Amino acid sequence: MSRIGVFVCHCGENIARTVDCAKVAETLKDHPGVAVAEDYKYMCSDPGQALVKKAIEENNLTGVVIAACSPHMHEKTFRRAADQAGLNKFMCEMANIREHCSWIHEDKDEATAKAIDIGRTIIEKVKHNKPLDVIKIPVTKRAMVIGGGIAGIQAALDIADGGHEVILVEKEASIGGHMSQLSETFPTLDCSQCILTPRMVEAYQHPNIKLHTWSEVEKVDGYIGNFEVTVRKKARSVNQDLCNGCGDCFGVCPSKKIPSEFEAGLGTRTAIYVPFPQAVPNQPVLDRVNCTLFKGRRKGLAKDACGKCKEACLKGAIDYDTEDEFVTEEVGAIVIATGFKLYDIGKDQPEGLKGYGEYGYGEVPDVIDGLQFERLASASGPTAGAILRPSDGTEPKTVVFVHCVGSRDPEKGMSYCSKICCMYNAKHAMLYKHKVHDGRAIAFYMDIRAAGKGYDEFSRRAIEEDHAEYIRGRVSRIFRDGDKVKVWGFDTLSGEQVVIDADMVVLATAVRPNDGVKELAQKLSVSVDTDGFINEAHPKLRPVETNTAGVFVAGACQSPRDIPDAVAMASATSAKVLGLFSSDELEREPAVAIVNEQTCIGCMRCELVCPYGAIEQREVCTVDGHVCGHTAYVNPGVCQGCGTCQAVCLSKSVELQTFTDEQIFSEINALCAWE
Amino acid sequence: MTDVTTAPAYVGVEDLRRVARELLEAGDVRVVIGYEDARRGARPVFVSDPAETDKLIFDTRCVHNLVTYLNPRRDHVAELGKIGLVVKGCDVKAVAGLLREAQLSRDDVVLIGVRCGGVLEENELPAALALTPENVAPRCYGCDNREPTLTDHLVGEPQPEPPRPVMTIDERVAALDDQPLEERWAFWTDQFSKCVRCYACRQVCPLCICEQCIVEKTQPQWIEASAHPRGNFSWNITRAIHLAGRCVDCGECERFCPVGIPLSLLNRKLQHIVRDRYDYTVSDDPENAAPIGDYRLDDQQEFIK
Amino acid sequence: MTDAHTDFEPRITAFVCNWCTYTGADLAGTSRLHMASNVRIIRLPCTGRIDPLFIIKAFERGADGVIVSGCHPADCHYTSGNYHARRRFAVFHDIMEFVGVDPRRMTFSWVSASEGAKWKDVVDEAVANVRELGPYDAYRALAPDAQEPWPAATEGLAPAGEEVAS
Amino acid sequence: MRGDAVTAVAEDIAVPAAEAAPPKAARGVAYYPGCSLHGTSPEFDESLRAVVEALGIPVAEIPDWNCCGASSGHTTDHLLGVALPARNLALAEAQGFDRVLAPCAACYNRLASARLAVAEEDGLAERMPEILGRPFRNTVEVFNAVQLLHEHGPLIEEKVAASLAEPNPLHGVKLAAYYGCLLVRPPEISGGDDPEQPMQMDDIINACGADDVDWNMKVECCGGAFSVSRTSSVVRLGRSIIEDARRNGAEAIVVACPLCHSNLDLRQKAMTTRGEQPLPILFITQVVGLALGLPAETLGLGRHFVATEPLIKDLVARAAVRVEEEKRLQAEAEAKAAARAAKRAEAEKAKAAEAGGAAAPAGATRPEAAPGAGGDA
Amino acid sequence: MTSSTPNLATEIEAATGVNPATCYQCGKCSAGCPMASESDLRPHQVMRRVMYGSRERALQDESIWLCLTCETCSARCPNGCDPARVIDAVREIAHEEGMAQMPRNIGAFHKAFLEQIRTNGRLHEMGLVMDYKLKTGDLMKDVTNAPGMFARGKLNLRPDKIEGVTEIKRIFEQCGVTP
Repeated sequence: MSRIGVFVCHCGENIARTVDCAKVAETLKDHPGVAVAEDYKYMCSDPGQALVKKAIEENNLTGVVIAACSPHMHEKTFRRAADQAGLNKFMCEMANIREHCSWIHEDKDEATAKAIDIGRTIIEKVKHNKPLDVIKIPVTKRAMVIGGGIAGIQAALDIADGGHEVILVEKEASIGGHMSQLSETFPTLDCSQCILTPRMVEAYQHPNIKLHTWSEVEKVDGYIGNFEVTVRKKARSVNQDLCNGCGDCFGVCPSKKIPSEFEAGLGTRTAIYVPFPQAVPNQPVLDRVNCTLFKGRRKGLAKDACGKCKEACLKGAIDYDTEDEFVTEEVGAIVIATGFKLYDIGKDQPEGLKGYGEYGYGEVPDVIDGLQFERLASASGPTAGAILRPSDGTEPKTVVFVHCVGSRDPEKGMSYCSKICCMYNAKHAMLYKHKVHDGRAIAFYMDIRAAGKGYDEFSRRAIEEDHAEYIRGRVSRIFRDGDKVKVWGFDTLSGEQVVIDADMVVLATAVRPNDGVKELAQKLSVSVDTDGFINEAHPKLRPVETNTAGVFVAGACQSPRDIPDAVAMASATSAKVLGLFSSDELEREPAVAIVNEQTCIGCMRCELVCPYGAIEQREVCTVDGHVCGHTAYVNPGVCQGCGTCQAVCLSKSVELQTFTDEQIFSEINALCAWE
Repeated sequence: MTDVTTAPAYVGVEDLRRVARELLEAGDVRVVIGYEDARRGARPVFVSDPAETDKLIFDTRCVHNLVTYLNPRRDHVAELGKIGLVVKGCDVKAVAGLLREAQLSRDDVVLIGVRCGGVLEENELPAALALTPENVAPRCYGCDNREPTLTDHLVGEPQPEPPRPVMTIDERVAALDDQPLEERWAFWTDQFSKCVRCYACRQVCPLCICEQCIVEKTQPQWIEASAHPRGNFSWNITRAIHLAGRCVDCGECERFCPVGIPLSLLNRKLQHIVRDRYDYTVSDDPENAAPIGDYRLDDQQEFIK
Repeated sequence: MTDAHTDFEPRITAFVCNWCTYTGADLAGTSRLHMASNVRIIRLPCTGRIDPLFIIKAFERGADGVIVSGCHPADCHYTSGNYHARRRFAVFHDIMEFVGVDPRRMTFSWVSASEGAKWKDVVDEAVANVRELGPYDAYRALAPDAQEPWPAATEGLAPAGEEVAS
Repeated sequence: MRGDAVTAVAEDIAVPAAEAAPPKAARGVAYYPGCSLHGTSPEFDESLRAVVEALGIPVAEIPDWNCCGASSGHTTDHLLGVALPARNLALAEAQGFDRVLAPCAACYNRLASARLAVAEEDGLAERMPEILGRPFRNTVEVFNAVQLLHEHGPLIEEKVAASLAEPNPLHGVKLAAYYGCLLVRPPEISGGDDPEQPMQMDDIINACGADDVDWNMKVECCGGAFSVSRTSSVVRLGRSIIEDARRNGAEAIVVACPLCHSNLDLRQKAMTTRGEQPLPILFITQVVGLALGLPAETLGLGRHFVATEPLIKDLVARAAVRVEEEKRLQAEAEAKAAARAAKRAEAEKAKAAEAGGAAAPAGATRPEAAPGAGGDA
Repeated sequence: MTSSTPNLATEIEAATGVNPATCYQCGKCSAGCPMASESDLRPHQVMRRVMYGSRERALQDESIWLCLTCETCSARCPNGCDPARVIDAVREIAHEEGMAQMPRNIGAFHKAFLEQIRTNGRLHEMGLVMDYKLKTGDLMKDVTNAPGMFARGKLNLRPDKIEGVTEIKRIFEQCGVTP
């Protein structure tokens, strides 16, 4: 027979005013299974807790009910007390007679009666509580960072400096991301590469950082503290152990006219190449799609059509026959930092988006996007920093900058603000004016969103000091007119139509999540929002966590971010990761579901409803070891204890600890003691 | 019912026997489960000897849903070895159900589909009768699977639509719906009070797949086991809900109910509920996930404050 | 009709989720919102945990009405528990109505942690509805005997008690 | 070929299905000419009828059709703007047609918009029969001349290729397709074509052997609605269109809208500065007609204010020249071939002449090399 | 600035299903409006007036009658507010409430046009032009074209009247339109 102690708290007058606590204690004393029942003024005070502990020890209670405030208030307090008195803390429950009773009723008799019911209910529950141990999960103290842009690099560095190994996975040939393409950065106009390159090198040389470039995440298994990630290292055709980055290979490569991704199509590269001079690692990859040799092989030529790079390589580092390899990394935490790409106004669009026919679907020469302008302005760019328009290489004397192209345009499928465009447009206008003094920089904007330290001052400077002409209004049409680009706009402030014969137009196209993020999200079972950005666990209080424990998010893959934001987020994720790594084991409340393999028939309904993918099918073997069926299995590391599985289980073969059927059943039963 | 004529012999029964024989001879299956003609009517038969395949028949008396023999609760049947099973269009949906819920793997069974134009309400008749509005099994009306899908072999001629029964199940459900709440309560509690808790409904159901039924779970005992109105109510409601979006409407539960509780009305009502709310109808497609265990962000919630 | 049962005090069992409605009820308390005292709350982690059997059992044990309440869609602490619950409740609600249970005895609601006031309204409205409908004698009449079910409960519970001790 | 398939049923159409509810399906398409085609733009009507006949597409005019109200109808009253066109849809419906051909872009726009409105705005569908005083189920699809011809693009190409009796005058002429507003806006009625950069007319032009012009004013408004009441605006807007077309090398502008046509044709004098060569404005149907080799008068080409004769004469002349050129090239080729043959013969002789018949391989190959060289010449 | 009267916006929304509040005044409509240079209220400004401006100034403005209904504004609106439809509605209300300030010519044209339809069921350009000239009084306008059009068979002397004119009259009554 269970021996339960009931402790009724007056909470000063808070409860006692409307509930006759003494009577409650008295009545409950007679309830079957109750050994002691006492009331006290402040149960949560030290003497109050002492009283509880004493009672536990003296009567060796099997369970404790604290009739007081909400469990959200003091459950922890009293469970600790019980624990200290040698009673398993999960044998202690709160009966909420304050928030749910004394505070919401006036009539003392009614309130007292109700308090007694509540007490009974919880007593009956506690009778079926079981001593439980907190779940301990071992933690693999290695982290993986997916994406080697500024956010990824920052996260990796912070974690590595914290003394833990980091695997940094980058799908391109070099880390650095979009920031390495930028010329200067707002609001300080300092050179992007000057501040980024050292970080790239630091990451490369850091003893705790292992770099996988030209690689992608293939498969993710496991759960917080115990992930197993399979990484696909795409065939590079270059042996990284041998290559010394001398560059002889791309010197001799015959196919030189391949549009360079790094130069946003404004420059060219060879088939075997490093994306840019400061690339990290400074080792080339062979682009098999454009390589003459591989084109030949695809055509099925008997003899290889080329081989110049291999001949040129004195280190013998080039091997045309390498294939994708797969490495498996065991990590305890994962940071997603896959960054962004720019929306393209072309005709062909993914599901749900539309292109800009009125702006010529990107087919009008000399209409470029922001990244392309960055390359034009960059000293290391195709024009060595001279602003020359792509069509004829002349210096444009009138440049129009258009804000919100795609952004804030629900009709095109993007209703959100891309956040960074106002600032980089201002920057572009300035850079242009600094380089072309007699030129006109005209910006069409809807609103100037310059919230941030020094941001508004910066955009004002573009107008006041560099005399960029800011016109408030969206542009209706952009089309080629002879060697000019016609722009039809409207100045909503002066109320006049504006038609401009521009030499070049720069579109601030929307920031979109990078390709493949949806697939990656599925692999990590994190969710994405309607625009395809990674969802954070809570928009305010858990901004860098995801709804999968142990997976964090940093930078523009979560929503449009500028560099400071991305870096701040990255450091935040590393704080989370280091926190997670600070102990060898994770402790979790044992509020997890457990499958009864005797009765489970493996219909896997539970698997369908589990929000966390915590449930998997397990084979059941006979004694002699041959498979005789299958049942569901709940991974206690992943289960969060919602109990949805139990509600859909037809044979009640899964049981949620701390909210078992028996507990609830007896609560319901207890409630019919109403008079 | 005097003017009721006997049904013309089922064209294709020879194919049925041939297929069964070949399967057994080739050793593709160890046993074929089909129907035979017993003195009192048609009944299920297990044939393991190729020579005996001539026993096999198919006609309007073959009302049984033989898929119930594939139910995991009957693993002794599985132990006989690979099974060849004679299935009607409606039965096939039960197979799909078992596949859907991972209770069966498709290669455990060879399905011999029979084209079916509806069956009688009653199987215990000396001869197969032609279907009439009076004698047709109401569930056959509006059958959408007279050409069984999912099968390995298909025999018989394309069949005509079954006649419209005197009163369709939908009409009966509608009639109940039109009654005031109190009368519905009276009707059902009265019906349930007849229940003797023999659980025949559960035993014959091809989709009651639990090894330990909730009603046999004692800690806690959610459903009172003794046969009194309160326990009966909770049992019958629970049984029905457990089949929501799963019931294939084979009518076996009602046919086997010794006290004649109109369980098909409950089942049909649930079919309407999932159809109207979630646009879901139980089908012969094993991939077509059941509505419970699935959700849409914009599911109706007019009943929620 | 309305005052037909003024003397009668309904018994209402509420099944609520721990994160939204239970906390919302806490808020009602901290805001001292006075409400009817007829409701007894049973705390569950999530509406997803709630099995129709709970409701049936509550009626069996003499409840005149039930309340089921959890997080609003999209607010679920467990992201989708309430969506699954919503479907189960819908089916249950409809079939119970079909067999003649007055839906006004079953209140389903979404009450968030910030909706203390809404919780009060839900409670008061449910109590008013059930009071108007009167005691659920129809259901109690199903009981094997007229006796107060409490002893039945204890004896049902005793063995469990042993188990804990052992 | 779909075209032929439809011709086969051409006679069924002769007797339109009697008005009855429910109407039994009629085959082919109902034809809604609209006021302009009966009034200011008969050439559109003429050329259309000529072309559909040549292509073997059966069309039957809706008996007793009424004006669709464009554009005063809907600018004054939304309901009226829906009801007037709806009556015509109802008539076609009663005839058992499921498609109505409305060549005039304005009519098309009104009919299509009406269909859309009735389908989408609540209550309208119920009210319509009451307003019209006749049954209306909104079952008839609306499409325009461009969509019709675009559907039959392959057929047109085929026929153009086939009619090699006299050379296709359109070969290589640069035509600017002008869509204006009504064919592409609102986008819901643009019939699958891109509302900002439509191509259907361009495709048809190319199918006719002519070259479409890539220009900027395809979908800008010409001021149609104000052609009578506010000519100043019309002239301003029309000028920019004509100028852009000319700047991009167009020899004529192709339209599918009588309003656009009368604006750009009738008022072009006011739009162009003296001395400038005026740009003929052709209906798309006329273009197709020309390609199919139909006589100019059947296509009503004489009815324009900007004379089309000069262009046509010029085209015919160019075609003739082209033919001559082709002939000459062919002759040359033949001549060369003959020359080569002769050379080879000589070589043979030479070889024969050489005693010791062992032919030097080099000698053998040399004549082979010759044609290549000849080709380069 | 006169006191704002939101009820015009609600009226419009009721009539068109378009919520004028969705207009975020980006001006893209006006940037492409072919008549913007001739009218003093541009599409986005009409939207603005509908939202906040004085009802009178919205309804009594001439600009709404200068709309060509070319729908460029609606086709390019990034936020899907359909200014063209709103302007249609504003005109309608202006008309009903007798506030319409349409330029004489345009008014006359519409009037003449609708009369043509109401009496013949179809448009008779000759009649239309005559009627229009009488209404506007500028008899000389376009006369230069008339002979040319006549010669090219573009002007019919007799109107072709349809049999269903009674139906058409009914439609006009049903819609409560009297030209």
